[in-house]
Amino acid sequence: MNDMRMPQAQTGATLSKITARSVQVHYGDTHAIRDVSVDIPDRTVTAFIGPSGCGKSTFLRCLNRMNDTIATCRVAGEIRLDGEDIHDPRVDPVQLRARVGMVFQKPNPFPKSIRDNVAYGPKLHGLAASRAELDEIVEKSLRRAALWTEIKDRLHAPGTGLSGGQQQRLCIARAIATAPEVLLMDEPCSALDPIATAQIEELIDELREHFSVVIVTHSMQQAARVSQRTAFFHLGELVEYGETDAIFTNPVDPRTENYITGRIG
Amino acid sequence: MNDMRMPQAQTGATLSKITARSVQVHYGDTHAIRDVSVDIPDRTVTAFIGPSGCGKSTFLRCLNRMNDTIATCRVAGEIRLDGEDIHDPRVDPVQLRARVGMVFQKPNPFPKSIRDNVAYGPKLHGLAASRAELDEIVEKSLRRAALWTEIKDRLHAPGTGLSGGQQQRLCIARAIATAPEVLLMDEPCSALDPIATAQIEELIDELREHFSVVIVTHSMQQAARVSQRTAFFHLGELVEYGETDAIFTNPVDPRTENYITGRIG
Amino acid sequence: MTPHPSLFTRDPRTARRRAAEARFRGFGLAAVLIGVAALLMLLTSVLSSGLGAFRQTHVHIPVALEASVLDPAGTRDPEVMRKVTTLSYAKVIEAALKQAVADAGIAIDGLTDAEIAAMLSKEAPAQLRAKVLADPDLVGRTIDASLLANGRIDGYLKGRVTMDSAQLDRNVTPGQLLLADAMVAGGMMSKDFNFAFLTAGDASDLRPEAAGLGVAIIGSAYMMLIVLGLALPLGVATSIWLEEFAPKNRWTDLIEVNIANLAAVPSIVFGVLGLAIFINFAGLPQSAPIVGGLVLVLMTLPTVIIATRASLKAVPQGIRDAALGVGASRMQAVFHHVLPLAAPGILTGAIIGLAQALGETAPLLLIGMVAFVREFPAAPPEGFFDPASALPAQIYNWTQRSDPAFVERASGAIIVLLVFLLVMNAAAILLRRRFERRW
Amino acid sequence: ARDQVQVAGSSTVLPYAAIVAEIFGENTDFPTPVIESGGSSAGLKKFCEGVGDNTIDIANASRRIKDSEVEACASAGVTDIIEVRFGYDGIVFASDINGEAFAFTPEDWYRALAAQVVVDGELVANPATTWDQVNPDLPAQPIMAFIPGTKHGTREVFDLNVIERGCKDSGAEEELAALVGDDTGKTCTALRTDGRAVEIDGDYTETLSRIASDKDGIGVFGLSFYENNASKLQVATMNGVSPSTETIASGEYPVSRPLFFYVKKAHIDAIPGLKDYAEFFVADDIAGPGGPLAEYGLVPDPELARAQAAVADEVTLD
Amino acid sequence: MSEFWLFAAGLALVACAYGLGRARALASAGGDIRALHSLPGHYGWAAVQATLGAALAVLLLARLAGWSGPAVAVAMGVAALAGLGWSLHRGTARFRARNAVERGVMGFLILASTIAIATTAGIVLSMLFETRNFFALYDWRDFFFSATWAPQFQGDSQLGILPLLWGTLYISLIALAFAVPVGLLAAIYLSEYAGRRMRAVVKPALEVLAGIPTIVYGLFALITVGPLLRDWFAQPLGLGTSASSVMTAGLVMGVMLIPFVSSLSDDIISQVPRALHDGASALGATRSETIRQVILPAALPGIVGAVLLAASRAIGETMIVVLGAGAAARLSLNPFEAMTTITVKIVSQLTGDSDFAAPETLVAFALGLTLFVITLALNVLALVIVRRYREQYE
Ligand SMILES: Nc1ncnc2c1ncn2[C@@H]1O[C@H](COP(=O)(O)OP(=O)(O)OP(=O)(O)O)[C@@H](O)[C@H]1O
Ligand SMILES: Nc1ncnc2c1ncn2[C@@H]1O[C@H](COP(=O)(O)OP(=O)(O)OP(=O)(O)O)[C@@H](O)[C@H]1O
Ligand SMILES: [Mg+2]
Ligand SMILES: [Mg+2]
Ligand SMILES: O=P([O-])([O-])[O-]
Repeated sequence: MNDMRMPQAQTGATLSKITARSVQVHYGDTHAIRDVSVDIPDRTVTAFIGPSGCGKSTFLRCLNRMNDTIATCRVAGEIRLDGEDIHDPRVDPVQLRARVGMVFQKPNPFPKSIRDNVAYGPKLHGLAASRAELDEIVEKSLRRAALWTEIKDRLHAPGTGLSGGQQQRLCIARAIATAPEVLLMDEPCSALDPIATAQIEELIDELREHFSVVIVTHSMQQAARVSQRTAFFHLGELVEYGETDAIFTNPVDPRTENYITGRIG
Repeated sequence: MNDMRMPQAQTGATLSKITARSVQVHYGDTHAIRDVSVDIPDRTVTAFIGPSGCGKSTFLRCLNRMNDTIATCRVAGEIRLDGEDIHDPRVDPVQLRARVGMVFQKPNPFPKSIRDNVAYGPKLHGLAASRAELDEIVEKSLRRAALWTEIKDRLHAPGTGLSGGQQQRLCIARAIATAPEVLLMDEPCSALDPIATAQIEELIDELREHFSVVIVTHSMQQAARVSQRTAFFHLGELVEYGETDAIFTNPVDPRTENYITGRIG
Repeated sequence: MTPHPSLFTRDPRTARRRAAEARFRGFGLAAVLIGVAALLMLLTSVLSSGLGAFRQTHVHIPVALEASVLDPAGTRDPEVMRKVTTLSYAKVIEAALKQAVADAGIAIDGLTDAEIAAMLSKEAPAQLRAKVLADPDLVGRTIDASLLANGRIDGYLKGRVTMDSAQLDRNVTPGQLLLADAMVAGGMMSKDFNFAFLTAGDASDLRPEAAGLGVAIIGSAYMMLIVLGLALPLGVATSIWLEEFAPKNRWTDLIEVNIANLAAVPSIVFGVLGLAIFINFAGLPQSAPIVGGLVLVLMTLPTVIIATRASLKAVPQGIRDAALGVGASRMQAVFHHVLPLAAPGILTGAIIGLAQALGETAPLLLIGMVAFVREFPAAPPEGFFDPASALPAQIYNWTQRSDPAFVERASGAIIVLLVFLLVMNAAAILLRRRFERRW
Repeated sequence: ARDQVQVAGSSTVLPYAAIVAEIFGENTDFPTPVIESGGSSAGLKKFCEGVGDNTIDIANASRRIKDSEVEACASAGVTDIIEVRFGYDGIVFASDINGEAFAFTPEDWYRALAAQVVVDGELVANPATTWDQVNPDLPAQPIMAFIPGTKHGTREVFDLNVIERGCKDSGAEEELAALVGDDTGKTCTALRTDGRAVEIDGDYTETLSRIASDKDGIGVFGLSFYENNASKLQVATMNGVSPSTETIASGEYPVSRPLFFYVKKAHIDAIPGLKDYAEFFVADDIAGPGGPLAEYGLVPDPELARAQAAVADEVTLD
Repeated sequence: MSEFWLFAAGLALVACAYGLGRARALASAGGDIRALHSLPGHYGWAAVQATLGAALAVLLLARLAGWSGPAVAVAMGVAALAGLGWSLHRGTARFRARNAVERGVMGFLILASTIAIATTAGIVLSMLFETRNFFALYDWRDFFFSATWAPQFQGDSQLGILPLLWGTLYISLIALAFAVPVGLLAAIYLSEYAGRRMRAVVKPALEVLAGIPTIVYGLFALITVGPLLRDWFAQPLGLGTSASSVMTAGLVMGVMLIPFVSSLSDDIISQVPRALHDGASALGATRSETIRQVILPAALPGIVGAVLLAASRAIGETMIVVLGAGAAARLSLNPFEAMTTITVKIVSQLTGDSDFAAPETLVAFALGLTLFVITLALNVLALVIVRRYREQYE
């Protein structure tokens, strides 16, 4: 029931970038994700929706193995990136995370300057040959995250001294600066005003040309605007997954319908 | 221009709960709030809107002197609660904060159990005469914050192990448990799904019967739904302040109009 | 778009970074191992040379307590019998030992009476005297006494003294060693657990076999009570004020630097200060645990303060904000939320500070606690003002003694000190583990 | 009021004082006195802190009290001081038991350790590296001397009775006088700093450990210390005399120092047992030949009777 | 025994005060704690404070006036009761008990802080006076600029601080060069890599290193490390034949200092919020990169504190230096030569055999004061550097 595999044909031209099979996640005794199988296509924006606490963040964190860092968290099941099992012992989570970037639900800038926050990833992966190139990457990332104009005079001010929404955009800039193939974004616009939200949505759309984006959002409108595919989670289960239009106009599962129409939460 | 005082008559039956006069806030060299004067009526929901980084949180934190804790932050101007200057040396900020509660933009639960998080305030202020009474307050607060059903079996689990939205609601529960006269809420629904948001909005409406609520929000719809008065901030200035209906249907300042219609951010 | 490299093959850069990671981790492990290896090495050397101190050679012989010698007045009144000195008891014991040796049919060529008598410790008469004075009715009877053997004989049984070294040694002869062998064979001499090492007072160079740590243990315990009771609260209070309440200005900077600098003041200077303030100015007595404790408090304060401040600094601001936001006062925010989170660091400061205080000798040198003390201090609080020694002072003292038997005892004392330290810190270590739980 | 005698001072005197205190405590109704070590100077300083319960009653010293110290005492109100000399401490030279035997003269030590020596009428840095270069009769063993550091009073005795004497005996003093003028004393006692004369700031046990880790070393010890460790050390003769309580008492063996204790007269009435302890200390049974102190290695004072009289009559320094 | 009973009576009175203060407040509020300004416990503590405060004030007064004896105890008792009575009088529901208690606690915090200042003042004063005496007897230029340290009993000593200063810096530097990397790496390993169980065992174990008496380290240096370094390094390299050396003392001291760096740093590193970790790992940083580039900078002030503490111990240590590096004051670059430190000479001159008014003894105070000033300068420097760094990063 939680199985939402896609026959290759169904996804059209795009291939599955990530395939998850019977993923189970436990936090100690809490069963947070129950047997979720899902295929996330390449060059597509996939939205995860569902009531608060249903396991969206947890599942998202499975995709780049960020749950490894939580001691009580146990993940079972199979997740493949480009067909390769990410839990294979040969896989280096570092390499995986370089390819699958992430923006966290709570903005977590480093206690460094704004510039250093953004430059950190590119430096790590040797993406800039020179200082000038690095500066360019920093500027470009900040521009794309719609933060540049606000902070271009304070590049050396600490990133922790920004407003909530600014921190959120800083974290987006930091994530895209490393040019990941898949970008996982956990409510990236929750602290943003409509204009900034629109700019980030534009960015997401732009990213889709080359990359996959998975976005968790509570805004049905946002999901409808930016995503091609939508997954609806409820109480740790993946209830429905399909083309965004279909989900919003013609949900199969009554729970999906109830959620979309605002009847369950 | 930033002066948005209300002649008493204009507010109808309600009195000004909080009056701010020429408030200026600096963070080091950054001038974050420029000469803001505003009257916040009693038993009303006031919404602060404005683009990210415009100073909403900063101004909100002025109202219960939370900015005292930031070393670089300097606040000038006069703020009165029930006509009493909150910066008067005779004023105990502790008492002030007991009367003016706050929900922060970033959820910050204590690293304690969920129950202890909510029970902390009531214990502090001696609101419960017995353990049973305390348990009652905890349950009631969690119910009102729409969290009870989800976590009633995990009351002794750590509050930091909750999902983003759950943490946010926990912080709301914690704040209302002390029954403050004024409740400052900094984007309290940013991580919540529509249902949970509706429940919190209901709560806010309920609170309005006895208390004042000031809410920062990025959602124009939310502002329109829950608030009676709306203030629009831009680049540290208070651009426009008035009845919510008026602001949304008939803004005076072109910047307000541009923001509401999605043209500036 | 270029096809993505497989996750299963490491790209060269990641491989390099992984190697760096492995190296770094290796360095970390190596560092831990270096520390642990050094500890094991030190512990082995201390244990191997010190465990012997916990066993002591005793001579078990029947002793006839001549009434005519021990209670010439015949009153059986301890007050009167006190007049009889250890010299008389020594004679009684000598006779008993000679008798016992003869009875056992042991005959060693060329062994003089004096040499036979010297098989026993000079403490033995005192032991017997104490026993008789405690129970005067023993006089006139023959009792089975267990008497301390001389330190060299004890050393022989422990392998420190050999026939060869006895040849050269002025204090023992090979004949005595042969007698010791015979007595061991005859069941008259054996090594037993050395309770006296933990309970007796110090002894002079003439009787190393009788030296014990009782007074030093009590002295150290008293001082640690004072240090724990004062340094921890004062240190934590100072840190809280500086970190949470004090305005951040020149003055507080000055105080901060000052405290850090106090840590660098050689410990003996605290002794100079203690002598000047506590003894000469305040008129407290010499050699007393109260003065030692207070000096150590001053010496430990900086350690506790530095550790506590560092930990308080590391508590995220959000916690304080959250508490203030529900109407807690700053004081309440600190005591309810910040302190518990900083507790591990505070406890580490306490552990290290106490370790330092427990092991420090130099300041005690100037306030009279590096001393020969045999009388036990009274129970607290009066006992805080009585002369006492301290474990590190005793160790320092014993390492300077000329009799080689003290080498073993000094190492034994170090073992006791370490056990003392572990017992004292156990609570802090356990508590720290609890607080270390990450939520 | 305090009911326990408190003593502080010389670490050389400490073992003797401890032996006395132990027997005193055992056989009298007084509590065992508390004996601090820490050095003669430190002890005298405490002694001169003043009169009263929280000051000490007796200072042990391995040297005579100096005039400046008497003055300091007086200015703090400590005026009546009873001086008691109860014996001597012999200073011996000893090396590893399994090494070569040595027969020294002060001259050998001077030639081996002087910083500068006169060679062909010129002052040059001491070139000697082995003992046989100093004196052909000595073994060809590298020079490595563990001498007391400048904190120890023993060093003063060593400087005066060995080095300066050697300087005189060898005739170097006159040669030096010709070269450097009046300042011969200082040039005589300046010791080499190239690592062959190792100063020991610790105590005799440290010297013993150093010899254990460097078998070529020759160390300076107190007689009692040597006697307790005779199975590890062999002692060298000085001027052909082997050190023993007898040869030192007779003055044949040249290197020794007197041992004193000083009693605060003002305390005698206030502190129970103070006078008894002092009398007990110098009693023939204790400090005389054959007594426990001599057994431990003290060289009994030939004029012990004078000490006994001084205590009995409470004779103070003038 | 009477002292004991007095103490017990005091405790009982305090307990009473707490109970009465609390009860009085509750009674005035009709048993409803909501009607109170503060929590009932605050009223109790306020009463305790008033009681104790009155008694201690009397004690202080008596001390200053030089009175003693049972009269003082009685006066204290009376004052305590008066204090209690007054606090009960004012302790009604409207009384701001929490504020009063917090003022009291704050007073205690400030008082505690002044102890550190008073100690410093005491140390400086106790050394200043004797230092002045020293410089009256000995030329300060010779003290500060002479390269010879050679005290003599006959007087006429050369007391130049330079060789001692050099030895102090050299030995401390070697000790820190060993202890800081080892301690820091150990801290990182324990907090980031090691399992809970390993950490629970190893951390206290390493702390034992701080508790081993320094004489053990000294003997370890003298008997084991010294000859080892001489036979394996100094002699083959032609750097001398001395078993005591700066290197020996430095390394052994380094071992002792490991826990100072490791335990304190470990606590600070563990306190860095998890979110920072996650932020870096999500960018594809390895653990070591996260630690070096994000965690360590965030934990830096605490780590600097730990290192300063270790440095302080290194500077203040005697026994290891005496046994490991010897007592010879020498200016040399060769780490395999014997040298000594200021602290060692402070101890030896202070406990030595020269007359206590002689420059040879008084020099200890001048050495102490100089060392104090130098370490003060080092601490100021450290503070300035940390501030600069923090400005950049926060
Ligand atoms: N602690 C601080 N130190 C320095 N500057 C700060 C600090 N906090 C906020 N600022 C700056 O002050 C301005 C106002 O910030 P504020 O947090 O009030 O914005 P906001 O309106 O709440 O924005 P958002 O909707 O993004 O939360 C911003 O430019 C921000 O960068
Ligand atoms: N670290 C943790 N320890 C224990 N339980 C956790 C932890 N993190 C999340 N959970 C629980 O797992 C469930 C799923 O949490 P998750 O964070 O995935 O929810 P979410 O869908 O992201 O919700 P939200 O929209 O509120 O962020 C919740 O019930 C939550 O309480
Ligand atoms: Mg989430
Ligand atoms: Mg904000
Ligand atoms: O401790 P001394 O004074 O005898 O060297």
